[in-house]
Parts: sequence; structure tokens; C-alpha cells
Amino acid sequence: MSTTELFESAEVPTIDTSGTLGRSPWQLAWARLRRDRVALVCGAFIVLLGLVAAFAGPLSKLIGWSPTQQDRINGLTPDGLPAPPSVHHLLGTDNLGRDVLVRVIYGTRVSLAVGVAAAVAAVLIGVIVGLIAGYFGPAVDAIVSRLMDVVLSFPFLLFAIALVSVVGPSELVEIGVIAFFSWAAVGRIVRGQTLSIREKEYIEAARSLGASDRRIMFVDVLPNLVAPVLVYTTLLIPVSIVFEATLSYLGVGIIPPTPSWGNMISDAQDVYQQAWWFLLFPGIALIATTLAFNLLGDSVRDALDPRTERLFAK
Amino acid sequence: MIEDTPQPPAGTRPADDDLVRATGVVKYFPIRRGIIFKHEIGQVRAVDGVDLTVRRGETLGLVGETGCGKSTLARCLTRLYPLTAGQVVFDGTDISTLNRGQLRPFRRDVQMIFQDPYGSLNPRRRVGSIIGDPFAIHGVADGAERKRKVQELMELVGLNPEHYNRFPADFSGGQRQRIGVARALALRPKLIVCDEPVSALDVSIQAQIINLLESLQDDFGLTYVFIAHDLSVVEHVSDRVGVMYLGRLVELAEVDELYRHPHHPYTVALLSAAGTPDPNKARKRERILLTGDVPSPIDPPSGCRFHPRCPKARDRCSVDDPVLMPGTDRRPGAEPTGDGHVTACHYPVLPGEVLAGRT
Amino acid sequence: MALLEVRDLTVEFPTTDGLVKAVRGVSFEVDSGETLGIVGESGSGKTVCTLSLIGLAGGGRRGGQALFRGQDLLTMSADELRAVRGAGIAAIFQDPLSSLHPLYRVGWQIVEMIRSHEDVSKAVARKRAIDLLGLVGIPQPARRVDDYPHQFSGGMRQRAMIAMALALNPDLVIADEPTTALDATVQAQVIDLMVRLQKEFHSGLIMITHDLGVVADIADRVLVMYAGKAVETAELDDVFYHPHHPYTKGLLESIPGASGTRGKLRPIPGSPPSLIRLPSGCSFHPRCRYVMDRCLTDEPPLMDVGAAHRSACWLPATLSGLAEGTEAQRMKVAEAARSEDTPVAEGES
Amino acid sequence: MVRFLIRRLLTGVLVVWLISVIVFAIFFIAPHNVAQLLLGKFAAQNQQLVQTVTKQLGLDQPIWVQYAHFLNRLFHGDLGYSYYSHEPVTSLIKAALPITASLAIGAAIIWVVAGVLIGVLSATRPRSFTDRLATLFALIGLSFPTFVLGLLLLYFFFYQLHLAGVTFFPGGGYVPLTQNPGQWAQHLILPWITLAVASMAVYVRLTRGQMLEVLGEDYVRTARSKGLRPLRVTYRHGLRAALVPIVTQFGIDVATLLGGAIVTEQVFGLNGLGRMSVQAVTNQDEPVIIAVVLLAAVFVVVANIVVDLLYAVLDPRVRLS
Amino acid sequence: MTANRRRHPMLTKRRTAAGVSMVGVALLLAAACSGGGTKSTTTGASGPANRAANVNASGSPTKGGTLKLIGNADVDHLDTAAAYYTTTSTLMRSFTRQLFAYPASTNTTTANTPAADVATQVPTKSNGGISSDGKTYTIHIRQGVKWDTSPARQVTASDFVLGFKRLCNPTQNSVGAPGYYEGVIAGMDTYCKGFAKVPATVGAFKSYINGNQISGIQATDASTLKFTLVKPAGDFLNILALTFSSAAPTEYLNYLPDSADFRQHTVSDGPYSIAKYVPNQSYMLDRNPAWSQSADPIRHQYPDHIQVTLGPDENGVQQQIQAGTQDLQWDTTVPTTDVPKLKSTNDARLGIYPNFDTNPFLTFNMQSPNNGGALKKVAVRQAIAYAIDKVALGQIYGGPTLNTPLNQVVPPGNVGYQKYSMYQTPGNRGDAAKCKTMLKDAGYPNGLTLKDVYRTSGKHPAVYQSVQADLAKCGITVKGTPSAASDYYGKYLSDPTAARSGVWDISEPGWVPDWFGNNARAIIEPLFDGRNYGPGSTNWGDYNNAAVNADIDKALAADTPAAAAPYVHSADLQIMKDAAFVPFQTQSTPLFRSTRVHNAIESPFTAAYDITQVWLNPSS
Repeated sequence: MSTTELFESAEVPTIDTSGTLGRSPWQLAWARLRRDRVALVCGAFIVLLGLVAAFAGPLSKLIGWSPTQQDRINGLTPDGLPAPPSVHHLLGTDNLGRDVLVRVIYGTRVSLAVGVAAAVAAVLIGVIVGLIAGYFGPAVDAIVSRLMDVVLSFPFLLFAIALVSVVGPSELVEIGVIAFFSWAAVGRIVRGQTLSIREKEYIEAARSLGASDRRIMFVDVLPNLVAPVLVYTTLLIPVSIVFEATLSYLGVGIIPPTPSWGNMISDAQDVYQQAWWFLLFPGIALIATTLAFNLLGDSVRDALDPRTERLFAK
Repeated sequence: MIEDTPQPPAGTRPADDDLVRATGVVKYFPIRRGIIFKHEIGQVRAVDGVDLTVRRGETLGLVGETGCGKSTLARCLTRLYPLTAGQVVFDGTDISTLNRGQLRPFRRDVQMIFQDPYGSLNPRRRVGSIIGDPFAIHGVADGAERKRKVQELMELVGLNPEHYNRFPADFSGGQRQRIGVARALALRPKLIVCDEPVSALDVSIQAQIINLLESLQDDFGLTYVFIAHDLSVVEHVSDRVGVMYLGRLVELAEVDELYRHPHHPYTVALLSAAGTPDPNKARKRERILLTGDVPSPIDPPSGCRFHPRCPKARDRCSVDDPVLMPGTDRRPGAEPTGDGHVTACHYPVLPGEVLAGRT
Repeated sequence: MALLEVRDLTVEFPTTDGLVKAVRGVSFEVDSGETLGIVGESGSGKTVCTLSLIGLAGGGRRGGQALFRGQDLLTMSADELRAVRGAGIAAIFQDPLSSLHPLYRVGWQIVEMIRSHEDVSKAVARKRAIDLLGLVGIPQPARRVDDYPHQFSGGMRQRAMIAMALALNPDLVIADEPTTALDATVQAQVIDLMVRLQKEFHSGLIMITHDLGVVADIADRVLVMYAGKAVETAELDDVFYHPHHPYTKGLLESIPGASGTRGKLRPIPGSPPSLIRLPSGCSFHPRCRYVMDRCLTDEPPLMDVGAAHRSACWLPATLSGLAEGTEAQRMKVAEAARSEDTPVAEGES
Repeated sequence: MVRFLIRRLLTGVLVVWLISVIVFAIFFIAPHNVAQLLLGKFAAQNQQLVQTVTKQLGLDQPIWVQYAHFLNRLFHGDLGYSYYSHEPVTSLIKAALPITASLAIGAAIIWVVAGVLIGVLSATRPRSFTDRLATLFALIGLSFPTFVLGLLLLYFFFYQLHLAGVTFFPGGGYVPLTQNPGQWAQHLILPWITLAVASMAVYVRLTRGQMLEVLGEDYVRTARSKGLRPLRVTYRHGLRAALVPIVTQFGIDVATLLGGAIVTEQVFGLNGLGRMSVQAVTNQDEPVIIAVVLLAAVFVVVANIVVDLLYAVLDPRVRLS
Repeated sequence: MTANRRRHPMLTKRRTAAGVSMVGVALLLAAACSGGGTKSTTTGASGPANRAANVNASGSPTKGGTLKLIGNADVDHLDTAAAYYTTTSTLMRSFTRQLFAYPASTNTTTANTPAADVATQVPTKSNGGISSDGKTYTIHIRQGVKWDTSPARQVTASDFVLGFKRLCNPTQNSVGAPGYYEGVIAGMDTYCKGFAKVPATVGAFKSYINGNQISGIQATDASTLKFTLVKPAGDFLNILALTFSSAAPTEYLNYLPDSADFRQHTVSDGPYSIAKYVPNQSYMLDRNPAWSQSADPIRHQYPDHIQVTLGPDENGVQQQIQAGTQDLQWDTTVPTTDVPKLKSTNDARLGIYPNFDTNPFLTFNMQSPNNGGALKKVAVRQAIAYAIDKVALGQIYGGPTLNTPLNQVVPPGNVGYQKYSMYQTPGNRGDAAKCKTMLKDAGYPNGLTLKDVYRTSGKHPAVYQSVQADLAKCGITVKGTPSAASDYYGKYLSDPTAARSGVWDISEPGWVPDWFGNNARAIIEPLFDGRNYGPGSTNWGDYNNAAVNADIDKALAADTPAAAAPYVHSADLQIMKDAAFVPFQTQSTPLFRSTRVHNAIESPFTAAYDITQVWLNPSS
């Protein structure tokens, strides 16, 4: 029981569903989401981000700069300092005289790609491992849980740097590193959920009907994991984006000249006193995006389970 | 084993009239501790040696308090649990040693209806797919045929077939229980084990489901094992009733016989404790208040398990474990009664006897 | 003046799915030494209408009046209400395991109750706690007082809850389904204890339950609730032997064994309505066998149908009781009141 | 209890051992020549020296032999010598640990106190303005990359304030607690805040969620029905019960930090374990890397055990079963 | 990673100035000072590289106070037998002494000329210190130079002999040393070869050192040292001015070289001694009571203590000094982005000093099989040389204030430097059109695809991106291969296998010669002598030209720098003609000090302030 505001357990009124009959839990959640202004704003923002990422090319053509083009006439002072926002560069330039606006736009692409890909990869691994740990009894659980303990016991940032320094940085490595250190957390959640779902009567019902383990796992258990996993994914995406920024700060991020918000912010830290715009705009993009994903995650959670408060996933 | 010679209400019945024969059913749950290497530190003796026969076409009621093992027994009969010891013969086949694959045909013949109308239906699946599960799992019907069959079932249990695509959340508790009934009915099983099917429902809805179950039994010649803690419900639906206490069957009889002439002190106490929706009866009723609570099934009392709470307990009861015996006469060579009323008690309650502890 | 007089109580909860009208104008009163049974199915508002009085129903908008010892509970300040809670009105809840704090010793919890209202030393409060535990029949109370709730059995926990409720000798005890979670034999023990203690303490008791058997055992008067409204209220026997409201009658007929026959039960068709979108008129009309035109449009108020017997139904006052004859008369009245073209209310779908 | 502890310790050792194998494997499978790196351009002039050094460091041995040596030394409490500074790794860690511990523990106290208080506040008034503000605050904290926050804090609270004549915040550095507790705290305030903000956000949300769940429990309603003061209900009954998962998270988080608050140490120039390990990675100073990784893992493992023990303290149901 | 913010992120960490007292070199140095294009003289009066501008020598020297240095990382070694970083030299200045040392001076020539330190005078042929064949050096030890042992003890000739003997100990803590001595001092080679076989224990080292002598280094008495060289070396005094050449007390034989134990027991003969050292954290230096001003013509002992705090990066360091909480930079410089503002406000605490190196530059992997071996073609390399925008590269390093475009191999301040420009582009901004044409003529009308391996730290990624942008305009696609700084040379540039398999085509390393002046040995030879190519070689691109090799031999054999200069220049021309690399710029070092620091004199040798000259404002 987590509802505090409404009713004590025995008295939760039957909600009339005559207006919503026949709609799937997803449709219901969607209906609730549409009523949530915060979710709408965040959703719209994320869609916008997606569009910006998708149309980065045309947009940059419109603006007139490519993301790697170094404007050595108006883009830098003779001393090599970035140029402030002006008619040439609406949001100013970076340390190599490149247009910050265009780079922020292109950065959307990388940050989103890394964030989403890493989150999705982590979730996929986590779900599979967690499902196996939770479903197949104590012996398998013990082994798999130990494995997750090992991963969670790693000083992950240090290990990430070490790993990247050994294998060399690339987008793929970065996604892999983030996923590698995130899946165990997902795995734990899924394992916990699976353990509790396994005790549900409908699983027993399926067993009594003679359903196979595989059928039970995929037909009965998995659909019930979608909601928590979906929520966790929306929360993992911003974490991955910030993680990418941190890796860039530590010098093991995306390979230049490809812009990501992370490596822009990281580059900007040397000149933020002279060129606030260089830190501010990618910073705003990063914070707004993580905020949007986080708030949307909360809203999705609320929508999927209106009786659950906005809990933070552990 | 139960001496089973008596006459059922509708004439004699042949020997193969027993759908289920359970002999010496034992189910212990190990209590494990440990991080890597689990080791057993004890056992929950959920069911500890039960003999039981379910006759074709009857409703066998099982009553008892929390932790008496009635639900575990039900899951042993349906082989949802492997037995620790004992044997269950279903329709002539010993199912107690079959593996999962071998059990599959058996799964078609035995179905369960569960207690929790919320927990027993997967909230993420459509009703049509839930009811169609038995067809899908056993590969009986596909596509349009499955849909037609499911809709027939829905109609049968009083659900609107058009609601095929709805989700469990769209239904009230009573309607959900109908979904559970429809699912259980899909493969036309021989036996349905109902585990507290109406306990979670409000009285008015409870009556709907009981009526439904009864009419389905008539229409399809079903056999029910009906588990409940509500004595009046069991009285209403059952042909015979078994009373369980701490993993044991302590009394079994035809329903009217049991309710009118309970032999076991526990049954007597249980019946007297049950509420009655009749103020006059309530005022007149004399209650037997048992002392204490049900002991832990991890470490059950020696001898008769009821003896620490029994108003009639004597020294022998803490030593000698009583077995089910017909009648109330415990003298050697006593004539066995023929009504199938058996009791596991050294000192059964005689008609008219007043038990101590009444208020 | 009664100990507690509730007048036209309404409780509403705004939710994301709409406004839940949990209690819609319920009135009742309880006197010292009297037991009021409130009966109803899940969601009928029986718990909300009592617990909201002492602010335990989790917020919600409350309307009406609730005079306790002459003071309106609904307009009290938070501090005044807190002083009433525990000392004036105590509560016992359904699930004794979850209602006791799992991390504190049973004795500690009783001591806390005493010391939050009375300025007594810990030792004195502890002594009282031990006495109370003994009073409710906990064996070896001096030892068990330091046990944690999980070390108690279900029955003992509920006894401990009762001991805590009685610690400050309250004028009124609200018992919210106190026996539902207990086994039959333990249930009997607890009811027995409550009856005994009520006599001893001479407090008022509100017994909320869905179990008519419990009501028959314990109540002096009964309030039947349906969809947030009181549909019938009467002395105990009148409710059981001369019910007027079709819902009350339906409830009684739904209970196996009550009708005495081994034939088919007579359930009430359909399901309770949503508290967000209530049916027009009498909210029971979609499930009522005797539904009349008027029921679809006009909401019946509680009307006198006998001595201290009130029912919210348009059927004539004389049509009380369970006998077949009364049934036939009711059908006739209803038949007559229906116009030809009005469709019969939808039954179970 | 003792048996439980022993078993937990054994699994802990297993976890740490696995980690040591993985780390060892990663660094020794990767192709690079430590001796060459150490000798720099002189390696070219003196290949003999390269061989001598390689032999000295035992790098000419097969991996498993090196690993066996490593384990053998480990059992004698010897973590080896840094390739780079030639200091025993143990003394490097001894110097760095107090800094990281000061940083981690101070920050942890800040975030847990602030996070829990804000979380409770927002849980007692769900959906109120306070609640939304707390949520927003928490989310912004969560979205802020640590290094940006640290940089900005330094810039405004140290640099700009110093220029304005307010010299309260030092610009980094570390004064041992034993030397001057006042300065110790003063030097660590900004790093503490930097480190605390992100975690505080997590705790606000964790506490809020837990509290909402607990405040809906029957026993909290019981506490209210007893006529207790709201603060007592919230803290004594509510928070007390909500504490268990918070403590779990807290234990793990502090342990993780003890392995090195890399970014914060980097930004504030604190030579704790984090910075030490980053430098070690840059220099491929394997003995140091392995030691720090193992130490960090040990912290997590120990924290797990402590948390389990804390369960028993916090929850009588665990203690007595 | 902050380690990248070291001032000299190059392979070579140590250099010595080639301040041989020669007019020719002095002129070259003067030319270097005008690198910024501003008119300047050796004494310097104005301009960004005005060495005297920042001294703050007003007032009379005051004793007392604690000089606070702050910086990023610890030294490489504390043992003079191994110490190699410039930062280490800064520290060593305070507690070690050599026979000769560079005096602190605002006059560049003086500052780059070794002066007598423990030696009583600078040996010359005229004063008999150097034999007429230039192969024997006789040096006398100054009296009153003492170790801070208890009791204090005179530094003797045999302490110096021990210093040299310790150089070739076979531990990893002996880097750097042998290379400069083996080929020059008689018997050193044999001595080191023998030492290499000694097991690494204190006892074995002690007995080898005590039982074996270097034939070319003899303590003829307690205060006289005699060096015998294999062949004449014009730069021998520079070699003796390296910290490697410090005296070592016999106590050092009780420890393995530069072990942790050693580091806690350093013995000082300088004005300060290390009172407390916490590795990676801090140093505290106290006055050395055994030191006397009268026996040290180079150093002073003004502050009571010198404190070094390690941790923050260059931005943090800058903020701290600007805020006045710290005094001097330890191993960082003013962030280039801060310089314009400080300069525009004429901040007196800012000082900008020229370097005499070439850093970074573009090197070609001439073995690369990629693009059909295109980089083997001179025309292709020349085309690329035209494409580079040196001004843009300069902007990365702070623009014209801090660096000047460079167009030849030998940078100003080194022997053989002559300003010329073979691939001049308008304003040094690169000429993409010319590059394109040349590339087309060379048979690559569709351009090339080149792999550029670059370090992920510091400004290296920016440099790589700048080159990438320049070459893109010329139709050359540059693909980056990021490398950790620690892997850069070992895994890529110095590994012939990597070069042959085409792992990289171009790269942007840097080079700081170990000393200036007569340094054919320190620039041309290591970078371009094709005969040295092999694993670990610094001739990264495998450039091999017989003419250049011959010039190198001649320059090395030259008796005097003046004699070497024409050969070096000839090699320079040939190398540029072959476009074996593309020079970018020479840089200047911006330094900062707190207001209370007086007498801040930059040492070109360490490119940092000399901490043994500073005194602190008494009112601070």
C-alpha cells in the first residue's frame, strides 16, 4: 500500500470504468499522461529534441555553419578566445571558433544516441539477467546475484576510465561502458519484481494449466515488468547522458570533432570565465534534457500506476 | 484409509466412482537459510499425512483455520506441489510421481479456481487471452476458433462476450471471479479445485458466484473440491465436508451429519464460533471459547495436535496420535457405523454432550 | 444528548479520475454503553464515515456536523482533535499485524499512548500497560509487554490493540472490522472480549463490519450503508427480521444458511456503483428488484418506516420483513409503479 | 549471527577476488610496455635497461605467475610499489584515504541529513508547492554534472568572494583534521556541497517515496489515532520505519565514494584516492590501480555487511528470527 | 586529466640551456626574444617577453615568511640520479648543488650560461681548467659547502664521484642519466655495463660502487676532481650543470635509488632541506642551517619555509594565486585563456617568458602503407605543409602574445637557428588552394584519408581538430585515433611495427631539447638521424637522408658551437626541403606570482621562477 492521501486499504472505492472500458493499461496510462501538463511539456520537449537530432543536418545548413567548421574570421579573437553571441554566431562560438548553436544541435544527436542506446542496452541485459535470477529459483539466483554484486562493487567511474584507456575511446565503447555499469541495477530491480510476480496467483494459475517455464516467463511475467522497466529506462537515459558528460570531462568521452554536450561542457570548463556562452548553452541543453526525462519518468510512473507515488527507483 | 462402504444419497456407487484417492499425503516445506550454500534449518509440516477420497460428481468441502494446510492439500491433489510422501491417484492414474511433461494430460482434467480475483488474473493481459490460455497451452484451438470458444465460455459464466478484449481491471471482483471460472472450465475438466473462491468477495457477489458454480456443476457433471474458512458457505455447497487442523484431517462426514452431529471437539468449537446472521440465535447460542492460538506447524504438538487447546484432552491425547475412525465408540470391537462419518479423536463428543469453556 | 451525533456528514476525495463521493449525507448517533453496527460492502463508505470524524480517513473534503460530547469534531483545531483522539475516541483496526508498529515493543506503544495524553512517569505508564495487557487476556503480561508485535499471534495482537484503545478509558471506541482478519475461533474470543470490556468500561462502540454475523452478535442498533449513503437504520432485530430496504433484504438473502434452504441463493444482481459516477435517483436502483420509475429520478431520503426504524426507499413503509408474502406485495407495488415503456433496469452484464 | 557474519565475509572475499581477477586480466591483457613507459625516451638508447627493469618488475613472467605473486604479496599485507613514484602503495593509500574519507563522510552527512529532511517535508505534503519545489531541486541536482557544479562553486564562492574581500572559502587543498579541525571543515565545505548535491537528490526522492509508502501504513494511522503529535507521528513512527532502505542505500553510497570521489577530487585538487587512481590510470601504474579498485570493492563489500548488521539493529523482526 | 596540464606535455621533460659563453649563441638568443615581432634587446625593456618586467625587486631583500607554491602533481623523482622534470629542477635548486649552475638573471645570456657553483671557478683552456686537447677538465671544490648532516660535513670531490657512480644503477629509477654521460666521459660506459648486472639490493649496489671506479672521473684529493672525456665536448659544462651531476652524500648508499625510504631521507647541501614530504600531497622545506651564503654564489635563503601544495589544475592554481592565498605556480602556467585579460589590465603579477623549443609540430609516418604510400612522396608532404594554418594553431595556445609561427627545424635559442621560410603562406594562415593543386599534381586529385593519432589530454585534441580542419579544405580527410598520453609514444609513435602497419599517418608531438645552444645532440640527431630508427626511436617518421646524417656527424664532432652551426643549418634546410615535418610555432610561458613575492626571476632552464631568489613582502 502506498496511497496515503486517498483511502485505507479496505475502502478503496471501485472506480467506474464505464468511460474507459476495454482500454489496455497502456491506453489508460496514455490517457492519464495526456492530462498531466508536466508530462506533456516534457514529452513535447523530448519529441522536439528527437526532431532536432533527426534534422540536425538541414538545421545547420539553415544556420549556415557545419558543426566542425572553424570560423577563423569572426569566430575567435586573435588571442584564441571564443566569440560571444552575435549575428554571425547566435549562441557564440567555442574554443576553435565553431558555432555553438550548431554544435549543440548536433550534440543532441550524440547525447541522445548515447543516452538512449546505453539505457536500452543496460535495460535489455538487466531484464534478461534479472528475469533469469528471479525466475529460476534460489540456486541460479544466488549465482546471478553474486555476479550483479561484483558489477555493483566496482568503482565504476575509475573502472570506466581504466577500460577506455586500455581499449581506446569511441561511441560504442562509451555506450558499452555505461551499459555495463548500469545493467546490474536494472537486473536487481527486475529480479525483485520477478520474485514478487512469481508468487502471484496468476503464475500459479498458469502452472496449473500446464504452461511451460518459457511461456510463463514471456507471456505472464514479462508484460508485468514493462511498466517498471519503462520507467527505469526513462530515468536511466538522463543518467547516461550525464555519465557521458563526465567521461568527456575525464578525457575518455566522444572522439572529437564530433560534438556531444558532454565534451562541449568539458571543453568549456577551460574558458568558462571568458566565454560563459560556451558552458551555458550545452549546459542548459543537458540539464533541460535530463530534467525532461526525469519528470517524464515520474509522470509515466504515475500514469502506469496511479496509486503509486513518484518513487525514486533505487 | 477411510472405510467407504456407506450408501450415498443417490443409491449405490461403483468402486471406480472415486475420482481422486489420496493416501498418506505429506507436504513439508523446508526452511532454508544461507547465502551461498543454503541449508535446511527446519520444516513447515503443512500437510502431514492425509487420506482423502473425492467422489465423482460430488462437492467435497474442506474447512479449517489459517495454516491448517487446506490450500496446501489442494495443491498436492492437483500436483502443483510435489509430494513429500504419499500417493495421489487421479482417475486411476498415480500422479504423485509424474514429471512435468507427464503431467500435461492431467492438467487438462484438473483445474483450479483461486481466491484472489485480483491476483489470479494477469493485469497486463486481455480477458480473451486469459480465458484462452488453456487452449493455447494445450494447443486445442487456434485463432477464430479459440475466440469463438472463449466467447462461448464467457457467455456461459455470465460475462458479455463482447468484452473479449477488455482487461481484468475493467471488471469488478465478482466478474473477475467469473473469468477465473471460465478459464477453469475451458477444457471441460473432471475436477475443479476451488481454493477459497468467494472469500474475497462481498456477500451479495459471493452468492452470485456460488450459484454459478452450482449450476455449472449440474450442467457439466463437475467434481469440486471446495476450500473455505466460512462454514456457512461450505455447508451450502458441499456434499461432504472435511475439517482440517494443523496439517491433519480431523473429521469427515456428509454435510448435514457433520454440522448437526460434530464429533471432534475442534469441529464443535469451530461451529460454535461461527457467526450467525440471526440475532435470536446469536443470543441463544453458547460458544466454546478455545484457549490460545493454533500452534506453529513447524513444531506441532505431540500426540493429538489439538490437545493443548482441547477442553476434553486427557493424558493419552498428548502421546497417542489418533487416526480417523468411524463413529464415536472407541471401545475395541465397536460396531463401525455406516454413514462415513470419521473422526480422529480418542474422546469424540457424544450427542448432547456439553463441552467445557462455554460462555 | 447522545455521546456522538453525526448530522449529514459528507466526505469527498478529489482524485485524478474524478471526485469520489465516499460519504453522502450520513447521520447517526451513538450513546455511552451502546453499540452501533455499521454494515456495508466494500466501498460503501462505512469506514470513511467514521474514521474521517477523527481525521484518519486521509484528508478529503468533509461537510456536515459531528458533535462529540457537544463539540463539533469537524471544526475542531488540529490540537483539539488530537486531544480527542485516543483519550476521547479510540480506534481499533482490521489488521492487527499492520496496525501495530513493527519496530517498537508492544508495551512501548501502549506507554506512548498513555504518556502522550497524561503526565505520568514511564514506570507508572508501564505498570498500566501491563495491567491492560492482563485485562485483555494476554498471558504473562509482565513478560510479554516487552515483546515485539511479530512475536504475538494474530489474536494476541488484536487483544493488544484493544488494550491500547482502552488505555485512556475512551468514551467511544471505533472498531473497524476488528475481526475480519482473524480465524473463526479467535474471532469469537475477540468479540467476546469486546462485549465484556464494553460493559465494564461503559463506552460507546461503533462496530464497522461487512459480516452480518458479527453484527448480530454485538450490535444494539444497525446502520446499513450503500454507495456512501445510509439506506436503513434500525434496532438490531428490526434490521434482521423486518428489513425494509431492498438492499438490506438482499444482503440477508445472500448469506448461505440464513435463508435456511439448501437451494439456490438469492444474490443481488450486478455490482456496486462507482462513487465517481453514481446512478441517478436511488443509487441502488440498477440492482433493485423492485425498481420503480421514481427510483430512477428521485433520491429517497431516510424515512420513518417503523419505531426507530428508518429506510431510504420509496416502497411503502409497511413493506418490511423477509416473508414471502411481503415479497409478493413489494413486487406488486413496484409493478404498479412502473410505467409501461420504462425499460427494466440493467441487470448483470 | 557469527555464522552469518562468516558466510557474508566469505562471499565478500569471493567478490573481491573476482574483481581482482578481472582488473588484473584487463591490465595485463592490454598490450603495453610498462618498462618502456617508465624509461621514456631512454628506452631507445638502452634496450638492456628495458629488459632489466621488465625483469625487476616481474613483467616478463606469465600473467598467472604475476597474479600468484600479487596474491602472495597481498596476503602479507603488501600491495606492492607504485611503478611511478616508487612509494609503497600502502603508504600512498594511507596518505590519500583520510582525504577521501573526510570528503565522503562529510558530504554523506550533508546529503543524508538534508536529503532526508527535504524528503520527509515533501512526503508530508505531497503535491504541494513545497513538494514540487523539492522535487525540482532534487532533479536539477541530479541533472547537474558534478564537475560543472564544482567549477561554478569554486568560481563564485572562492574566487569572486575572495576578490570581494570575503575569504571564508579556500580554493581547495586539504588540512588534516588532526591539524586543525576548523580549517579542515572550511577547506572541505565546497567539495562537500559539490559531492552532496547529486546524492542529496537521490535521497530526497528515495526518502519521499519511502515516507509516502510508510505514511500510508496502518501503523501510522494507529499512531495518529492515538492522538500523537504530528511531528512524533512523522519522525518517530514514519521515518523510523522508512529508514531501513535509506540506510541500505546510504551504506553502499558512502562505500562507493570511499573508493574515490573522482570528479570532486579532481575539481578541487584534493589528492584523495580518486585523483590518485586517475593518475595511476594515466600512468598505467598497475599496482596502484589494482590496489584502489580492490580497496573500493572491499569498502562496498564491508558496507554491505555493515548494512546487513544494521538491519538487525533497526528491525527487531530480523534480529529475532 | 590534470596530469595533462603539465607545462611540458612532451616526451622530453628536461632541458638545459646551452649558455656556452659564445657571442654567436647570445645573438641567437637575442633573436629569440624578438619572436613576438616586437623589437627587443637581450636586456629587454618592453614587449610581452620582457624578462625583467615582472621581477618586483623593489625594496631590500627581507628574510622570513613562508613561500607557498601550488600546483598539480608531484615530481618524477627526488633522487638526483633520476630526476628529469623541469618542476623537479625547480625544487632541486633549493636542496642540491652541482659543480656549475645557471645563475638567476634577467639577462637571458647570463641566465643561460653555467656559472661556478660548488666549483671554485669556470674552467677554461686559458685558466688551465680544460686541457688543450679539450679532453681533461680539472675542477676545484669550494670550501664551506656543507651537507646538513649532523654534524654538518664539507662536500668533497668524492661526493661528486659518488653522484656520477649512482647514475647508472640498474633500477627503473635511473632513467635519463646514462645517455648523457656514457658517450662523453671515459670509462662511464664500462662502469654502467658492469653495474647493469648487479642485483637490485642496497648491499650489492654499495659493494659495486665502492669496489669499482669510473676511469674518467677521479677525485685527486678531497677538493679536486678530474674528468677525462672520450672526445672533446663543447657542451660538457652544460652536462655538468644538469641536476644529474649533483654531489651525493655517502648516506645515499643506504637506500635503493629513489626508493620511498630514500625520499624520506634526502640530504641537502643547498639553502633549504626537505623537512616534510607527503607523496602526492605536499612538501615543507626549512632553512638548511649548514648552508652559508658565503659559500653559495647562486642561491639565497630568504623565506623561512617553502611550502608546496599539490592538487589543483592550472585554473585552480591561477585562482588561488590571483586571490592571494598562494604565491607561485609549481608546475602549471597561467591558463592561456586568462592571459588576454591580465595583459589588458597590465596586471603586474603576470610575466611572459619565451621558450626555445618547437612545440607542437606535425610529423609524418613515412612508412605508412596507407593511400598507396602517399606520405613517402615529398610533394604530398609539401602540399600538407602549405595547408597548415599556423595562426589558428597559435590561437589554441593563446595567440600572438604567447607564440610565434615557426617555419624551420631549429627554433630560436639553439645552435644553427636561422630564420627562413620554405613554405610560406599568406600571413602563415595556410594555403588550401596551393595544397590542393600540389596534391593533384602529385597524383591525388581526390585527396587522401589520413589517420591522425592524438593525445586525449590538454590542448592536443584542439590541435588535432585544427589540423583536421586545415587539411579538410585541401581535400584530405583526417580520421582521429585517440590515445592516452601514456600510450602515445610507446604504443604508436615509437613503435616501428605500428608505423609500418599504418596505424597512423600523421601526428602532432612536441619536442623540447634537453638543452639549448650547441644541441645538435638534442634536436637534429634524435629527431632526424635515420640510422637511429628502431623500437623506441624518436625519429618517429623514419626520416633518413644521408646528407642530413652526414651533417649531424659533423655537427656533433665540432669542437665549438660556432663550428657546429653551419652543419646544423644545412641539415635544417635539407629536412625542410624534404618536408619531413611541419613546424608550427615557438611558445612563451606565462607565469604568475602573488603581490607579496619579490625578486621573481624566471629561469629559462626550468621555465619557472627561481625559488631560491624570492623574498616576501615583510608586511604580508
